[in-house]
Amino acid sequence: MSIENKSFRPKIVAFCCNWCSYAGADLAGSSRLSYPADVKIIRVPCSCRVNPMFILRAFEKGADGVIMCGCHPGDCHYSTGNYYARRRMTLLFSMLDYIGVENGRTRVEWVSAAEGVKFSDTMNSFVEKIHSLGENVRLGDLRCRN
Amino acid sequence: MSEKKKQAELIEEISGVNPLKCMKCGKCSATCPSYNEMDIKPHQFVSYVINEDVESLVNSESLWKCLSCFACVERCPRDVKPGKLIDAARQMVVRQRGQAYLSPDEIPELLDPELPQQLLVSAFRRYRR
Amino acid sequence: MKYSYYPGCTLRTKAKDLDDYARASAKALGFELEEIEDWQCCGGVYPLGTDEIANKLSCVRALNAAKEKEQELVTVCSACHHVMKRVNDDMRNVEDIRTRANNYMELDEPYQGETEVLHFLEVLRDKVGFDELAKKVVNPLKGQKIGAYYGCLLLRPGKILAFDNPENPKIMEDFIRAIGAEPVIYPYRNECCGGYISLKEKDMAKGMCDKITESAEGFGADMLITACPLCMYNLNKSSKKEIPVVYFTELLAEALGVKEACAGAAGEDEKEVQA
Amino acid sequence: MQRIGVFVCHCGSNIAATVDVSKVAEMALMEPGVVHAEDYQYMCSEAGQAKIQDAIHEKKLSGIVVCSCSPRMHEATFRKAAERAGLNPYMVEIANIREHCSWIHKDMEEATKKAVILMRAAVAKVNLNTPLKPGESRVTKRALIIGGGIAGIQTALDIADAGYEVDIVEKTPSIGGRMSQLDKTFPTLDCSACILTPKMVEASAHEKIKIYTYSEVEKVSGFVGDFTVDIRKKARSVDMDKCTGCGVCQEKCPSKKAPSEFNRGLNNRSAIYTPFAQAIPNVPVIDREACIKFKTGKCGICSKVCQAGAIDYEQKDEIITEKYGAIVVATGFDTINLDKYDEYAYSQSKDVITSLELERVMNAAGPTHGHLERLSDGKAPKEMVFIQCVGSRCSDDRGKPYCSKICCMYTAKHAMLIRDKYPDVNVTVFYIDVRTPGKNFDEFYRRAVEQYGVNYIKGQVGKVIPQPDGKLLVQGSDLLDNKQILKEADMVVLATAIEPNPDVRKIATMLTASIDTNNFLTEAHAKLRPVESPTAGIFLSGVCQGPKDIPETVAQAGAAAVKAIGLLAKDKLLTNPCTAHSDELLCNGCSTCENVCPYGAITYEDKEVNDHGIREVRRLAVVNSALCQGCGACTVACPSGAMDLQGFSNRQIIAEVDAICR
Repeated sequence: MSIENKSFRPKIVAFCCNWCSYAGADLAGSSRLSYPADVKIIRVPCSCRVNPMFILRAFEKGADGVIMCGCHPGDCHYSTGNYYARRRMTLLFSMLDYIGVENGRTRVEWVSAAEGVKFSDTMNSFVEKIHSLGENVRLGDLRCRN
Repeated sequence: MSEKKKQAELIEEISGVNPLKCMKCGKCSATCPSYNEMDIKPHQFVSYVINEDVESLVNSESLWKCLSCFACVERCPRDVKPGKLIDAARQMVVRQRGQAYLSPDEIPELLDPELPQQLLVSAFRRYRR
Repeated sequence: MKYSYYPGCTLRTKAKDLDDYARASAKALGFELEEIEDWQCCGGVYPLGTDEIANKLSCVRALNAAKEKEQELVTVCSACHHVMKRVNDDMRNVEDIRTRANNYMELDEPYQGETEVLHFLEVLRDKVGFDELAKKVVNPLKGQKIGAYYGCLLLRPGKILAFDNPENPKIMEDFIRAIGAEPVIYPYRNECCGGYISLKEKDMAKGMCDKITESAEGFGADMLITACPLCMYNLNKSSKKEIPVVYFTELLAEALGVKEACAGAAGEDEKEVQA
Repeated sequence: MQRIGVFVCHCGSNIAATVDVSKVAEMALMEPGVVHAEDYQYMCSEAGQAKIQDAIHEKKLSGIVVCSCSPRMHEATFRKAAERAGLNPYMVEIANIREHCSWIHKDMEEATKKAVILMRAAVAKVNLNTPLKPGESRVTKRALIIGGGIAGIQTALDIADAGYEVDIVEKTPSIGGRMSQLDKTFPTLDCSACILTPKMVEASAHEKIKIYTYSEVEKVSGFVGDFTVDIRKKARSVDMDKCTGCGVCQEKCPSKKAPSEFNRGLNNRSAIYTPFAQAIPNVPVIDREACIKFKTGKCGICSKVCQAGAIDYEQKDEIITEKYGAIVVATGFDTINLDKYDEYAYSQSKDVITSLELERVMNAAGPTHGHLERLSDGKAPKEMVFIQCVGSRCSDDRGKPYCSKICCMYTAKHAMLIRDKYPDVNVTVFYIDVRTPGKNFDEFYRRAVEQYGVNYIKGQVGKVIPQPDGKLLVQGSDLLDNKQILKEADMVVLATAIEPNPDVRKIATMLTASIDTNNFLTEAHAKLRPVESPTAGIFLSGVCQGPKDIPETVAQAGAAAVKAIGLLAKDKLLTNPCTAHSDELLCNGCSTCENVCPYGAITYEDKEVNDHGIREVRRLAVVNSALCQGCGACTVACPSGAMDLQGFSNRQIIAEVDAICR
């Protein structure tokens, strides 16, 4: 699908765990699998390091979407980290939805170090989704806007 | 851009084929049931497009011998689709006014009582605009 | 179960029995084929050029009609099935064609390939089930050695038609087993009969059909079945061999015990047409 | 306030072609704390590193940001460079503007903008970095080899010869792998078993090597130097200690209908079996799926005939847990499934076989006792056709996009051996290209043509057509003659593409080792670290990393051994200092963090604190940094915000978020 509203460039923060998804993103890069430049990756040791506070902060500062990627359930480098992350995010996302940050703006995806294609596909579809939702106005602190 | 290059690009556009994907294995020619009737052989189609010699291609007998049976497309290991390339060349011919391989005048003598409609429609669509 | 049904032009005329037997068998098997209103000819061959839209619209119309009735679309003729399935794939997956076709069509709601296109054989395999079919056979064709002739249109391109393994299909063989006969597997069953080439290059088509019938006979087939009127024409016309070629629906009707009834009806219809 | 230097790498044109590097450097100077910024061709080169070191000295830098490739690639390089210039290595951060930017974007303006933002995030983070000091961890001086083929055996022997303990885990009942199935090897035509069997014996007799056959790796935890691995020893139903390997049980077993894996299913074996005569260990296993005793409860013949009383129907899978310092993956390959290539009639005709099947046919211990004959009717063939590149070099979704590398040579070998042994058999090879880069390889192929009269035809085959009389008609191209040819053949041999063992994906996941889209394990660097996985402590041996012939496999196996030895030779490794720590003044001793820690690294102590003048004894969380692996689970679980992670602190990550959303 082509992106119709070219002028809207969303801000998208992607938290990637060091062991799987960050390596998956590297593989997407070395395989030259493109996805929009709107996605910026922050490396964390594990998906369980992602504090809900970071996600709220991102929306406060004007992010239009936040995606968190980790190792597949059962494959966590630290055994169980992604299970905690999954439960935390389920709660957080439903709360965010309740206060008006639609579920489409937040996503959890499991991407292994071998899944460069999945990483790029995920990012492409996420950006597309954010495009369909448009700019995020809820939670944004107007004082943060340039 | 030269006329020759334009024509080659037109063929690539109509067919949606990237001739550079071909690795010259010859599996298309090994597969083609019309091979012996063709003057330019299926594996050569891509070279004619790459060498921008569309003129030879559109004047070739092969255009009218291809069955669109898709055996070459199915078996091509590089996803090149030589059958689509030859169809694009055929399209370039029949889309020009008066350039058809089948004229209404010659139809009556080709008919017989068993002949299914399907044959006429199919031939019309492949041979005429 | 009701399906939208697209017979196609040859099944209205030269291949009337292919159609009649299909309808009668469907009835006997407990599903209904509802003919789409005002359908138009599919064109016989799929327009390969990426820039061709107008030639695909008759199919889009039929596909959309099925969508509006929320039915799957059933075809019998191999050529119609081929064209219909590929146009539907375009509407599903090729954005440019989808947009432009919808611009022409001006439908209430754009058509995006929602309809499932099923060949009659696929209905037998996936909906009825060959085991079920076998149970409903009243007149098993015991002892007959039948070769399935697939041709190209049902099988290729394999990714889009998704009908069966394009190099080693088995749906027709399973069908032959279900109606009580013995399938004969021969290597030329998925090679081209010559298709539309037989209009002008009769010898070429003949040569191809000779290979097919020779191979089938060599492996012991007494009869060939096909789903395509053009394949049948070519095989009958061009071959020097004596092997009979029949539509698969005829054998189905025979096995289900409804052949006699519709043979009469077919005869009457033909009279009407002639009158 | 930090004094930060920003260094932007061109990476030749890898970055500079899509990112305006000087613009990134220019923009960096506007960031708070940045006192120095420059761009350079190759930051990772010695000259590049010198630039960083010079700047540290001259500009008295306290923090470094390198905008370059992935930190998985060169973070360690730059940290070491900084350390040599007297800066704490953890004051270095990497902005990944290659894998995450220049390689995936085409538009220069867009990519440059993104690179600037990634640089800003790194600068924001480094502003909050603090010097960290790594701890130490011990190295378990034992290696694990996964896979007991020639690659695994060679690696094991080399490591063991250096004096370290090695365990081999092999899935099948015997070590030996693919090489044990081969008849002769190119380009010298020596008998495969004759050169492999001594190695197998050497490995099994080596005092430092322990072999677990019929076993699989079940679970891997830990990290470089200190892996803990669960190995499942599948129930063999035969007591390894009691069995004498006499073979009577196999002779007497009444169930003889199971397809022989070793002979590629071309003949059958008994339910109790050793895969081949020279199997190591020479102890059979009972295939419970095929065994009558296991299926019906009746039979028990093997138990009756076993003089040693070794048969044990009650045996259960056993899981043992072992510790290793290094792990070598040597899982090898298989040929691809030919279901999608039915135009070659592989499933339709018994006389169409793969090259690996031909190896078994040609082998004296194979299903035809080494006689070249058609598998359909046992007749000797007169015309043989070989088809090359079946499933290799395919960009459609049927085959593999890569060249399988070994097929040209083994096809020449087969053609030559057949012409030598059966001079009346005509051999034709359909090829696309003949690829023979290797010592004495092209000479070998030319010998097949010139000396043995093998007929090479340039062109692929379109279809193999079985004929009613049992012959095969091969319809192919002769591109040089510009002809379509129909060739009658008695047998057709397909040079089938090879692919990594299907289990490798599961194993890679357990090891968190990267794997590519073709399921080959990824090396840490394609050129310079070809036998190491990017995951520390994991090494690659043999075809699991890419297609290879035997000499290359053995060479790589040795290289992997050397790398593993290099690790095992160390007594201690520096540990990751990015561990959790608790702020005593914020901790309320609630135990939440203890519950989520997978390593048991958190304990509680009663400790006196001075909270703004109030002195009291409180129950406080204490992190054992030797056990903490730095996942950060506790930091998020902590309700009072006392727990934080060094190197990835809350403030640092928030600073990155802010920089990205700015």
